[in-house]
Amino acid sequence: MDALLFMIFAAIAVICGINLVVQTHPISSALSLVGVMGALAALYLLLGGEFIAAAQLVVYAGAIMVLFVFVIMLLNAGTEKKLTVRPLGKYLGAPLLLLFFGMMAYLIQRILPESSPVVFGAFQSGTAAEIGKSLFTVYLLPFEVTSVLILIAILGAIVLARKEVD
Amino acid sequence: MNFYLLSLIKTAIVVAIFMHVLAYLQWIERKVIAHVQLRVGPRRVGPHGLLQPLADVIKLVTKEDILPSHVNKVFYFMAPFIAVTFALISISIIPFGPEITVGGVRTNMGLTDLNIGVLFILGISGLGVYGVALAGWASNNKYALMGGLRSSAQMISYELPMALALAAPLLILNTLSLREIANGQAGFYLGFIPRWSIFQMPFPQIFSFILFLIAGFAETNRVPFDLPEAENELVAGFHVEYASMKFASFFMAEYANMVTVSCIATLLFLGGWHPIFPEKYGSGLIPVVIFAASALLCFSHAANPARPFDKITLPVFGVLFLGAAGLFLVPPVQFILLPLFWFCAKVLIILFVFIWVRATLPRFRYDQLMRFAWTFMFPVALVNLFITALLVAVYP
Amino acid sequence: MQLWLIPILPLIGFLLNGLFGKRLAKPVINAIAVGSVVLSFLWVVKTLNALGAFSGGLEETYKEHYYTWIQSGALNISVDFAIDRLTAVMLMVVTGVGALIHIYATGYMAHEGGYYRFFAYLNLFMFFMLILVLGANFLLLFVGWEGVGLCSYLLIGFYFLEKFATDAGNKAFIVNRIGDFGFSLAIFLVGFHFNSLDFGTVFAQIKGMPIEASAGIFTAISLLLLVGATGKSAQIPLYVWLPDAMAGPTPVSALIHAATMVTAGVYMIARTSQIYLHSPWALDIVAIVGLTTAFVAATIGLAQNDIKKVFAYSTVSQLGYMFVGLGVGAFSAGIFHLMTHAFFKALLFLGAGSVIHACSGEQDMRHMGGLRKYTPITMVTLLCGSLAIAGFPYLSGAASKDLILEAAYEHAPWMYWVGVFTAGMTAFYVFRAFFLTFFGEYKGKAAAGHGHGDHGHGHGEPHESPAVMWIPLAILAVLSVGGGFINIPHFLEPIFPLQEGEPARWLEYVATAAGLGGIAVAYLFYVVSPALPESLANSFRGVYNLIYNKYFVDEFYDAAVVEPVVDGSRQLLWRVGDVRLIDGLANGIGSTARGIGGILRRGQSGYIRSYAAWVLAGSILAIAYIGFIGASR
Amino acid sequence: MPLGPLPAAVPPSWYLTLSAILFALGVLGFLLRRNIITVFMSIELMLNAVNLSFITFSYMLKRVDGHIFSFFVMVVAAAEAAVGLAIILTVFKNRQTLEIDEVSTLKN
Repeated sequence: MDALLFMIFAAIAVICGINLVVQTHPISSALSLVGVMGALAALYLLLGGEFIAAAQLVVYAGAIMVLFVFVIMLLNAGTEKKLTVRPLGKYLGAPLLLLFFGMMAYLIQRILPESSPVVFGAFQSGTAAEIGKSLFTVYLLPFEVTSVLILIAILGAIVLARKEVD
Repeated sequence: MNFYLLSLIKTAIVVAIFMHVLAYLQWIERKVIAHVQLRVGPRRVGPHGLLQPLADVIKLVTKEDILPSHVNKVFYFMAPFIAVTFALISISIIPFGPEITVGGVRTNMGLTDLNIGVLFILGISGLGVYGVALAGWASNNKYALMGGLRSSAQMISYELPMALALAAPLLILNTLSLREIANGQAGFYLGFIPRWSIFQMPFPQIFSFILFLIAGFAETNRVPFDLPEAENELVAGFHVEYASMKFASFFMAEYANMVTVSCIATLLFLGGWHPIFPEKYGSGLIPVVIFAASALLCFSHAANPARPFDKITLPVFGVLFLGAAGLFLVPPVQFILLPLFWFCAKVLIILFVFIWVRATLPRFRYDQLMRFAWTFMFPVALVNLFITALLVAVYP
Repeated sequence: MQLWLIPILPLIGFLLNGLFGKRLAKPVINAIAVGSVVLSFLWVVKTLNALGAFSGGLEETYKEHYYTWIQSGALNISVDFAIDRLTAVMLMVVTGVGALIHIYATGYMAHEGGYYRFFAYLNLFMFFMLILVLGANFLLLFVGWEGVGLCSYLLIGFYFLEKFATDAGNKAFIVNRIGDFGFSLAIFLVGFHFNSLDFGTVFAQIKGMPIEASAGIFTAISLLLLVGATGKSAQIPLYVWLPDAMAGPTPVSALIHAATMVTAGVYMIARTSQIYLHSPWALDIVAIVGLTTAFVAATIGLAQNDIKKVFAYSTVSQLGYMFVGLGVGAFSAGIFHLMTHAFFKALLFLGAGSVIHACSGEQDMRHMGGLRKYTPITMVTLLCGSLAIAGFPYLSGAASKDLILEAAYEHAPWMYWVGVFTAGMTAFYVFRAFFLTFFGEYKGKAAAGHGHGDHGHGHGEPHESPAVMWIPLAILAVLSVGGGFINIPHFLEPIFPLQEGEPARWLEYVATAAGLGGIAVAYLFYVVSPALPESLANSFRGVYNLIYNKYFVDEFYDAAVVEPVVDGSRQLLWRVGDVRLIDGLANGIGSTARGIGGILRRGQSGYIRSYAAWVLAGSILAIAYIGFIGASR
Repeated sequence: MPLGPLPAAVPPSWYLTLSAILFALGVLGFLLRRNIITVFMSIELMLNAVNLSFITFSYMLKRVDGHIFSFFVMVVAAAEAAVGLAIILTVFKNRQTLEIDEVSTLKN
């Protein structure tokens, strides 16, 4: 069952990811990204990260991507012009990428050849309570710092998006 | 019994009931608004227009499905489905009652129960935006686009106070699973004040309840926050280009969202399926009384009918009501029906408030809407959350 | 015992006045400035009383530790204050005289601009001076040392609109730098050799060591300290700044450049007497420096016409006396003289200030005269001061000076004779000033007002100073008359044991006679027959000019030191060093960077994704390294 | 990886491989796309891929820290999105284009 679910959601994720890249219209890319996020949320659930899964839905799919869609609509961004691959992108980027991915995959398979399979419910400490505990004890300082970061981000966004920016 | 089979059965039941509820919710709304406005409302189709929803459905299905030439096909088709899907998903984790045993099968009323129910609801409701936004954008029509933009902005803005308002009772109840939340509100103070969140110590969540309701209005694009479909500015907003079943599914989505919000409010603030006063004071007889009273009403009306066929219909209803009242007295089903009754009663009351408000209040202006969200709702929700946290910390 | 309160109170005063003074009313400023100092004086009295300093207690050093300031390796410098009898004397002098002068200043500065600034600086000075006195280790002493230097700079240049004032300030500061250089070297040596800067520990270590016959580490340290002392206490060769320092307001001259700061050098040498006692050679040098300074300054004093200049040179020579005292090993006598000198010299300066005030800012004695009619109180007080400094029997000056001279005689008779002669000259020029100012008839012009002297009310008639000014004068007069009966040497015995043996009486008589003789000559010259000095000056024109122009020391320094330095820096450092070397270097680096950048620029297509491709390449290398090479290790 | 009959459960390495694939896709998008917003979204995709591996490692090590990290990643992503989109808005306002290559004022 777990394997099946993994397969389904992994397939969704990959397909949506590819779609993100190949679609010419930003909004299609945005929606496919939302699809990836949804699939990932499901995978998080399989890995026992229920809180992160929910956060993924709420923060990423529910807020960030909505913001993207909103901006795309606002700017009414049309489809891209014919996708011109620059020489660098063609002759350097793609091969490098393949190399990169190949190495990653190889290393992953080599470093952990047969580790115990992932079964749902084997990892119990992904609950909101657990995360909250370590967030407010061990990781208190980073947590507070992120709050400051967000504050700064808000200020920056406001400053940038004001009318009289020129 | 097999888990999958059981789930299938439950799903079937819930979906069947839920669809009718949605359909009839619209009838109720029309009736109520009509009476608020001193009209009679639909009454041609069937007795008291009871078959009106059926007629509407037939109409909508059989209508021509116009496909404008200038729309973005994919998203134009996708939008209503997204909307209705995400509207219906959330119902799947809502418990309608306690655990029960039917024919040796022990199950809980409700499709499933997540440890992170509340977060899940939030996430899904967040996703609901896409339906509206996409519809607005795909229609390739400036009114629709305005509607879409408005709704996405509005939903993002009101999601914050909503989440904050939800967080406050969670601090007291100390769980995210809706079932445990409901159970956490069982029992009574001094034997008669229910332990519902809106009464619960150390800090009654009445404020967060109100905040949540307001945010809920906004999230479901209901009056006074129905700017995405402001008829008199945007024609019909995001679904101006939609017809027949697609249009209907937007409608369904809206009502489904209403129901969901009402259910969440009931579960988080009004103590779910727990009665308003203890059994030992006879709270179990309330439904019986209500149904019996309505039956009597029907009979009395049937005695001197306003219309000829009332002589037939009203007694039928009377009998039905009596049957219902009797049903609540039969022990083997009582323990199923009582919680269900309480739950539905609360949900219906909140739904009535929805309709009532729609019948009374005018629409906000867009800037007012935003200012209200950010300068009133948000700070108040924060303060409320802060006070709750403080009190919970002081009196654990 | 809360020693920290003593310096902190003036600091608070400084902060209040310095920050808010502009907005405060004069009475408030006065209250803050004077109040803070008076309070710290009272606190000093209370503390000393509690420590039993007035009742024969305080044999041991009382020390308070506050916190560790610098902690590096073995060296551990902490902020702590200490009180022993020496400190007690200094505290009394500093806070007591300081308080009086503050009170006086409120009257003297009444019509000046930058009123709050003045008092802020003054309070700051008190703070640093007290730190200097209280500090229980070299570094803290040095902090105070530099602080008072700063304040003196600020206050000399108080009338910063006038060039001569700012120049004088700079001169004082720069000359002091030389001294401070020596001092800091000395501190380094101490820290290096005893790896501690705390007085107690250092001196404890030294006690055991043998007295070095020939030059050694002690000599080095003490000579370097002496350099510092000469800078701060205006001894030859670094005395030149003090006369110019008179450009500052008179209370400043009285407080900083007569009573307290300039005696810091004396205090410092007395404080480090342990080191000096282990190096007789250095002590001799101290004595000789002091003696020459005393003599030279006295001679210069003979021919000055600016009343403040006269007193400035007398200060220098009196400081010379103190150094003699220290140098011949009579530390207690030196400190004693420090105290008495603080009394009568402060008195003299304040009196001079009062006179200047009376003459609406006139400082040249040739334009005064006959003031005894107008300013009787000032005259009387000034008379006390003059008699005291002239060594009139039983007055404070006599008491301390005679002790020094006797010690000098014990050490080397010729020193005694020079000292006596100097005493005679001192008496002469002080009374010259006195007679010129108060006898004869008034030669001032109406409504004179040069420099800072513009006291607003510009009427020609000289006038007596207000009470706030003459009351401190009176108190100081009493002190300088009776100060000699405070037996400081006895009080300091636990620190500086006295030599046994009663010195021959005739020494005193000779010294006194010299003083009286000086007075008599002055009377003859400037009261009986005022024409005499003219003719005398004419007949000894050469000598007179030499003295009148202060031995051309300033000119000599200009030629020998200042000019070369300026030219050197202009020609060598600027033209060659800066322009050629440094700029050339910078430009070279810049151009090289530009060249390299030109090459690297080809990699910068300006397209984000090409950068991304580079990043990707780099990450691939990193992964390859970590994954394959790193894993194989 | 051993293909063939599907096992009951997959090893974590598959999750990691999936994350690698997604990351590579993100890089690809970054390299190929020209629309600023799409490029931005490719970055988000990469972030998500990283999150997935965080969660997987967290599962393997039976520790919650990975979740915390991905939580922080989300927070940072949110902040980044806010600022980045504001920037994009400004860019569009000033030069009516979203083509990433046409925004090259810094060049020469």
